[in-house]
Amino acid sequence: MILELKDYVGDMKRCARCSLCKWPPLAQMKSWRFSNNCPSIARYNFHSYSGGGRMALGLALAEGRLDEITDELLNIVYRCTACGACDSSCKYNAELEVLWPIYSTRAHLVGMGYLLPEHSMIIESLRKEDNTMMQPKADRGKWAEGLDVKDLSKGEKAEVVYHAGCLYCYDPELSAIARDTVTLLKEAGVDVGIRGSQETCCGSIAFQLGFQGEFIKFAESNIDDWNAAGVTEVITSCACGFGIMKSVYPLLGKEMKFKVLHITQYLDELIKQGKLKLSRSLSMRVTYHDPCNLGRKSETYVPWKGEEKKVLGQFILREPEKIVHRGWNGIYEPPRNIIRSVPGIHLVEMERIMEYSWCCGAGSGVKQTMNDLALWTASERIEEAKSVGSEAIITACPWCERNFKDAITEAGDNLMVYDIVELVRQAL
Amino acid sequence: MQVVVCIKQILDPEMPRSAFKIDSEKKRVVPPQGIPPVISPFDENALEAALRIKDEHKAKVIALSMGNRLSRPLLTKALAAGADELILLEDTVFEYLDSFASASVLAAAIRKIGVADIVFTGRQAADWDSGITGCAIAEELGLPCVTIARKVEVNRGQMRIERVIADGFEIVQAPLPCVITVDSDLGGLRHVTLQDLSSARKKPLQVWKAGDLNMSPPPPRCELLDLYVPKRETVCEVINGKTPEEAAARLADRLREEGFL
Amino acid sequence: MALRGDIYRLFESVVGPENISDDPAVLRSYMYQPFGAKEGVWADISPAAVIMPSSTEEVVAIAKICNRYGIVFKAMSTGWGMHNLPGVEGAVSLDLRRMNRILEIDEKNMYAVVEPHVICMQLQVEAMKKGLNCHIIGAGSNTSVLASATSVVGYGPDGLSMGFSGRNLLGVEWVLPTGDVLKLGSLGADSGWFCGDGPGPSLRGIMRGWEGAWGGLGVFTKGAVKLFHWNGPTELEMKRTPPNYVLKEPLRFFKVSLFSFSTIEKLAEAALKLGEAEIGYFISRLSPSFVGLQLASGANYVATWNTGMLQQMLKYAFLFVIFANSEREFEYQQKLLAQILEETDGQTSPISETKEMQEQTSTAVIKVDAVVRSCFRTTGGFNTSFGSMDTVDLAMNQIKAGTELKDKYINKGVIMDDGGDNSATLAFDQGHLAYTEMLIMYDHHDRDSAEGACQYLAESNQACLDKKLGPPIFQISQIGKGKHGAFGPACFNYDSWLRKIKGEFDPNNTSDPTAYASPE
Amino acid sequence: MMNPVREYRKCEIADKRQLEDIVGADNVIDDPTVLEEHTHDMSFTAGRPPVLVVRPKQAQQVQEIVKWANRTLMPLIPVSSGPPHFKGDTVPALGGLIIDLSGMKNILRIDRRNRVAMIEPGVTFGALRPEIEKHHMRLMLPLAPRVTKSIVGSYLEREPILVPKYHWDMSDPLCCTEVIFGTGDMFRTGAAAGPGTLEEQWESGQAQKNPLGPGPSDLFRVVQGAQGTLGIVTWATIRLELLPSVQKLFMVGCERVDEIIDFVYRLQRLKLGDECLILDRLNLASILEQDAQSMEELRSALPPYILILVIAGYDRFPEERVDYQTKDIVEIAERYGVHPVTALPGVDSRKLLQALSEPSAEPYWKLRYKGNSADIFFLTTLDRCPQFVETMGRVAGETDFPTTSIGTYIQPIQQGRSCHVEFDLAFDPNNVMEAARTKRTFEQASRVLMQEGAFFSRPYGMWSAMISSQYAENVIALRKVKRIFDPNNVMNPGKLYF
Repeated sequence: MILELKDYVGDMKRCARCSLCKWPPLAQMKSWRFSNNCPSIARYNFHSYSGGGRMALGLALAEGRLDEITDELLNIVYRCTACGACDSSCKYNAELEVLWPIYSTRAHLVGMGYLLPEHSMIIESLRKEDNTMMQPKADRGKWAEGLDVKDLSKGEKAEVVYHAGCLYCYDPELSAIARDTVTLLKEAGVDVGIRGSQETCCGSIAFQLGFQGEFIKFAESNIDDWNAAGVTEVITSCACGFGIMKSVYPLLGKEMKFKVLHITQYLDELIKQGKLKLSRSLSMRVTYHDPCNLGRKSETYVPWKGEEKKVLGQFILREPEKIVHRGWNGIYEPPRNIIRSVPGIHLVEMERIMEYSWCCGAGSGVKQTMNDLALWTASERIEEAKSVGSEAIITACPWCERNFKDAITEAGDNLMVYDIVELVRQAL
Repeated sequence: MQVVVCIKQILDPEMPRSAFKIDSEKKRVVPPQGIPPVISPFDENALEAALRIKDEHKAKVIALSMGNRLSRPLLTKALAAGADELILLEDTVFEYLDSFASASVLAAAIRKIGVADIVFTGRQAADWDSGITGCAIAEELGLPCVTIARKVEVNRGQMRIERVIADGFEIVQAPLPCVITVDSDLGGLRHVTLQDLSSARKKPLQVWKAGDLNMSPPPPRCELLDLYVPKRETVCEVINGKTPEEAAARLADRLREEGFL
Repeated sequence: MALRGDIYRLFESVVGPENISDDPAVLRSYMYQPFGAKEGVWADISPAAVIMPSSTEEVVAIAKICNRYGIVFKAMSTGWGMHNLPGVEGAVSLDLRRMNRILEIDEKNMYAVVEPHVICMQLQVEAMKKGLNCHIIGAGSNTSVLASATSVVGYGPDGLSMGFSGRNLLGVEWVLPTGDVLKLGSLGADSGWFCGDGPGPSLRGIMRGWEGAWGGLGVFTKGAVKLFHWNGPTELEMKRTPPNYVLKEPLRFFKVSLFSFSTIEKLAEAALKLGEAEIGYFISRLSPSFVGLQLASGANYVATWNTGMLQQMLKYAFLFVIFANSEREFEYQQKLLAQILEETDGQTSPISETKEMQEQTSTAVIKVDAVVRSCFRTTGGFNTSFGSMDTVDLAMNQIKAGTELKDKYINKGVIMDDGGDNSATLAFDQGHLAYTEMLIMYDHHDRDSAEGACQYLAESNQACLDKKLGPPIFQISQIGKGKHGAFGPACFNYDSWLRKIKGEFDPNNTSDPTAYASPE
Repeated sequence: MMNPVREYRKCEIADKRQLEDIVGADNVIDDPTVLEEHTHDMSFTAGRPPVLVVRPKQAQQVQEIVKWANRTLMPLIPVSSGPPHFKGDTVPALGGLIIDLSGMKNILRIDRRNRVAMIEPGVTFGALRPEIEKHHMRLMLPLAPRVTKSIVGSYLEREPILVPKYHWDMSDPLCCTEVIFGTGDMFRTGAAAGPGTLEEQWESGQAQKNPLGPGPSDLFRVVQGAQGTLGIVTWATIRLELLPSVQKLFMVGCERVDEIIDFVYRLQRLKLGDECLILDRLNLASILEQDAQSMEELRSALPPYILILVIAGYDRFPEERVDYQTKDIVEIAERYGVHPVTALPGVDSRKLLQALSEPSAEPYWKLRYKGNSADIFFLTTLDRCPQFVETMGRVAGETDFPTTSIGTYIQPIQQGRSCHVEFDLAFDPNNVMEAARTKRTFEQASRVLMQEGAFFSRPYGMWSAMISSQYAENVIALRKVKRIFDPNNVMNPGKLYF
């Protein structure tokens, strides 16, 4: 099993409670207004709702010091988008895992049967319908109806499989983007196929909510299916799917005979190769929102297994040396390259970007089950986008897009939201 | 009418194989992290049976579960599905009991409840699959017991039960009160919505400890000698043939050779 | 000890249900604190509830309820350290996180008015937009500006040019333990925030002293702190250089150097001379261990340490930073620096001239963002000792005494071998005052180590008494009861005056007396 | 809870005997002429004659006197400076004993290494300055203090010093004190508190430099500004600075104060220059000239306001320091459209530099123009100075006080965060009408200035009453402080809010 709370006792014990997890990396802070990095502590304020607070609770659970599992404990654990900002902010100083103890705490609670009913519903939908949207399995392929594309589930063969993901499949407003994506790929001459109604969830939400048993089933079956389909590349335009496939799938120990790419990487390459020519000018001042799962959470996680040795008296030396990912190697440049290659567009950066990007608020089931938190988090980002004079916010994940759109509608705002694929389609 | 349903919290029998771990020293299954426990599926059938009775008659359904560190979010599902009350028999001494001890605790609780026209249990728990507890409860309470029911009806103070047998079913009639163990053929537990879950929060939930029952569980009557995961060895042999028919014929020969046919 | 339901509801009516909790999970997370001198990370005493007021009015209302019902309260800002927790059962914690506004930056008169939860980094980035900078304490820019100015110590190595938090304080709004609001100095006269003293005797005199009342005398809800000129760009651009973020462009008229000396006396001499020459932006002793940990991963550090190179190069060293306002000034300062180094045989350490070190240290001295890396990363547990402030010579004698004592514990293996002399800090107020702390790292989950650290701290405090080295920074660590009992008798019984002050200003002993004193 | 109220108490023979036992017969004075001298000062404060003047020579004697006063409830009025006094704080409100500390004039220690001196309260600026200079250091002076002014007294009153960059905190340059509280308890503040005797502390490298503490108390801060109502300081340590080896004087003349404010802000912000102050022409003339006649002459040649700025060079590359600062300042001045000059017509630069670095020659400069001066002083920020200057002029117009008799002094303090503003109303004390008009002007201007936000941080005389109502919470708090340190209210009763 991947998520075991006991594996993180060392990290949790060495949390300095310094609160670095509550801010962007200090040297990167640019203003008071946007000086939070964690939606959860920013919204709920109790220390418990921070990376450090959750480490403290995880440790208490692991050491059996918390007997009573209260609703508030579940709130603390789950009112968090698992965006990983705390983790990046901690690691430049302390080299501790923060996000994985949060996942593991969830898995621990799930194992004890402490779940939020709302989450059980999502998992039930996953079990029964292979998606997290509580929609019938049979409708999964509907988004691609009428689209002239190979269907690998019907035995057709293609070099590349496009994995649309639950949200693109079922959200009628967004599935046009999935169609656009396939069209774009085909126009660029890519031999692409889909899995139609046989496509299943990537398991990301199950993993993030701590239902790792469910996650493993989906991840293993996806790997098996893609291996069996003989594709060389899996492309997805869902950052959540990409993140989990890149960072966690490899931990299952199954051979993956394919490369996982996010659509932005692929398009960036196609544009560079001249296979896609963006010629239409879009005169717009835009900003780019880094989806957590495309950015800091897309680095392949390397669990540390080894021995903690004491040297120099009390110095705790990890042998072998721990590999520390700070989220610095996420997919940051490809989407920006694409935006910059659109004629007439002016890309301005927000204050919190890349590995210390502010989350959109949708992640980790929050959008489906705690929409109030999701919308509040999004509204903070919208404020930030507006503060740099941006007319539109570009993102590369359907969850971010859905959530921003909902928040803008709710606020009656006029900021535009585009997926990067939409932008490219418009610029062709 | 008052109906009691015994529901058991068990480890998910459908967990990925890699997650199934045994502590061979303690002879126990290690609860996996990240895989929630479930209500034993046959017990869900039993609950459904009770709810169907409730649908037809004005019955009060009391769900009863026993163990240590029971999962409230899991077991309140019974309330969400329609049970009127949930009683948790929760105590450290209630952990790791054998079927007979379990039955005596459950029976004590049913006695404490006072009135139980029907007691439902699953035909067996999906973890140990012993299938003893229901009958043993009946024994303890001195009630008639009908096992492996696929359909239950209350008719003029009598139970009419369709009972699964190897080649079909038989119809049994029993007086009230009685104990009935339920089979999956009865049908799955009804769908529970989020609204049901939130309204379940308002229903009564009681926790009884051993002291509340004025008892301590009797010593085990079964001894667990060993617990291990059987080693599975698979040898794969590919049988070829020029035509599908030839391959099939060869396969049949091979299977006969091994004594499978 | 749980709070009575009716009292809980009174608090709730003040802050709203979202901002109060007595849930065991919430309380648990508040009880986690890594740098107590004891085994483990959990405080013994749980607050009865955590309350998050958002305004002075709410703090007042809470204090009044506490007085009426005999509930002890204890306020915290960022909450780092055991001393933030109540030391008595049944007390409520006031988490001031929601009071986090920068109310004003007066560019001309060079001060900022802040609420308790504004951290140094927030103030710095906003101040820099106006060409100003703020003093940041050695613990890092993740700490509250107001807390170090009103409540706890307040030294930072940029104090060479930007003073000491406790002396940088101007007007203050102070909710007394009784719930009465006191506005000190010019603030009380509606004249502005520019002065915290008078009219007549200065009530700052009973407010914090040298080390602060640690939350034992009410709550400071707003305060004005001095800002200083910043000659750099209004926004500092960073780049990633593992393990840290460093300045993308070097600053103009800015130079950092590590100087090493043959003896500790020469180091002291140089610090004194630099101080009175009125040059420099920042000065701090940096131990070999501190520097090494800044630069390397754990394994790298151990390997480097074992070569002995760090210890040899940085035995008696300090980091000195010039940050001038003009080229002329820059040259003048460098000229003085060179002269003083010549007189004291100071050598520029070769490692300080590397590009990496220049980038790292320039960022670290401005942002003070990497303290955890050197202090907590190695063992998890950290504490500090000695730390009385007066002269450079006193600092040197504290270093000598501290090193000797630490060696004993290092030899026992109960604290980390950081070379013994792991002292940070040096002169400030342009050389008029000086300060040092002896850092120790230990494993607070290891009984022997935790007990060893505790013994060391007790013994170091005793050494301060025996060797007349001034009262230490953290007397009997942070949790001690009767905190001032040990040093009171040696210092004109100041503890008895604290008790009198407490008696007059907190007759019901409502503001947690643990780290301060109880009424007489 | 009420604080005790003291009343006039006669001196019995036994009282005198007991005091003679403490300080010796020579040091207990009941000569009516001496007592009479203490019933008034140069201010408008009225008082009652003291019953005795005692002159302790040691801290222990002071302590015994205070304990005695607590037993007998005899009011005590500590005085450390020689006359003339100006602020009324040493005029007994209820008689009592004058504790004349001027005889405690030992310079206990001068420490060049740590730039600090330890002195008794009777040590005057005049006496200490040469001693300090021998060690190549200098004292931080207020503007031309009178030669008899006690340094400890001045610093305890938070008088502003001339070099704002050395004024980090309002309490500077005062460091540690030894104080006998009104209870009769001896205490040492700051690092001096211990552990260890002074000698032991010196041995461990200390120099009683850190004013803060011990622990969470800064009791020196409550004694400071208390006008002798909480305790008596028997020695203090003070910060010293290096003695300049070169000094260069700049002046900027202007018609209105607002023309130079931004320039001063910039200099303070960059910590450029040393002494920095603004005088109007009357005050500048008063400092430079001895008699009214020459003052009038000089004044007529001067611009209305003059910014005075000194750049110093010390031990290391002094010329270079002056040079770079001069160049930087000149550049900045250009940006702000002001023109620093090294000489103004009629102003002898050397004389002015000298006047800034030593006590006033006799007669004291504030007395030179008309024989007396009623000073209104308060704190504010530099940007508000022009407004207050205008207000002062307006009130003077209303009360027919000649604006030509108002001297103005603006002293940036706290490194430029605030400033001391002083209006010196010169008048002829022998002219009853003029004195009455001055008093009226003084009172009205004080009131109006306060209403407009002037902060009377050192509330002497009538100001204390003005403030009491405005600072109700602070006054309540201060009365608590008083109960702690002087529960019997024997220390200078009737002053401040007590």
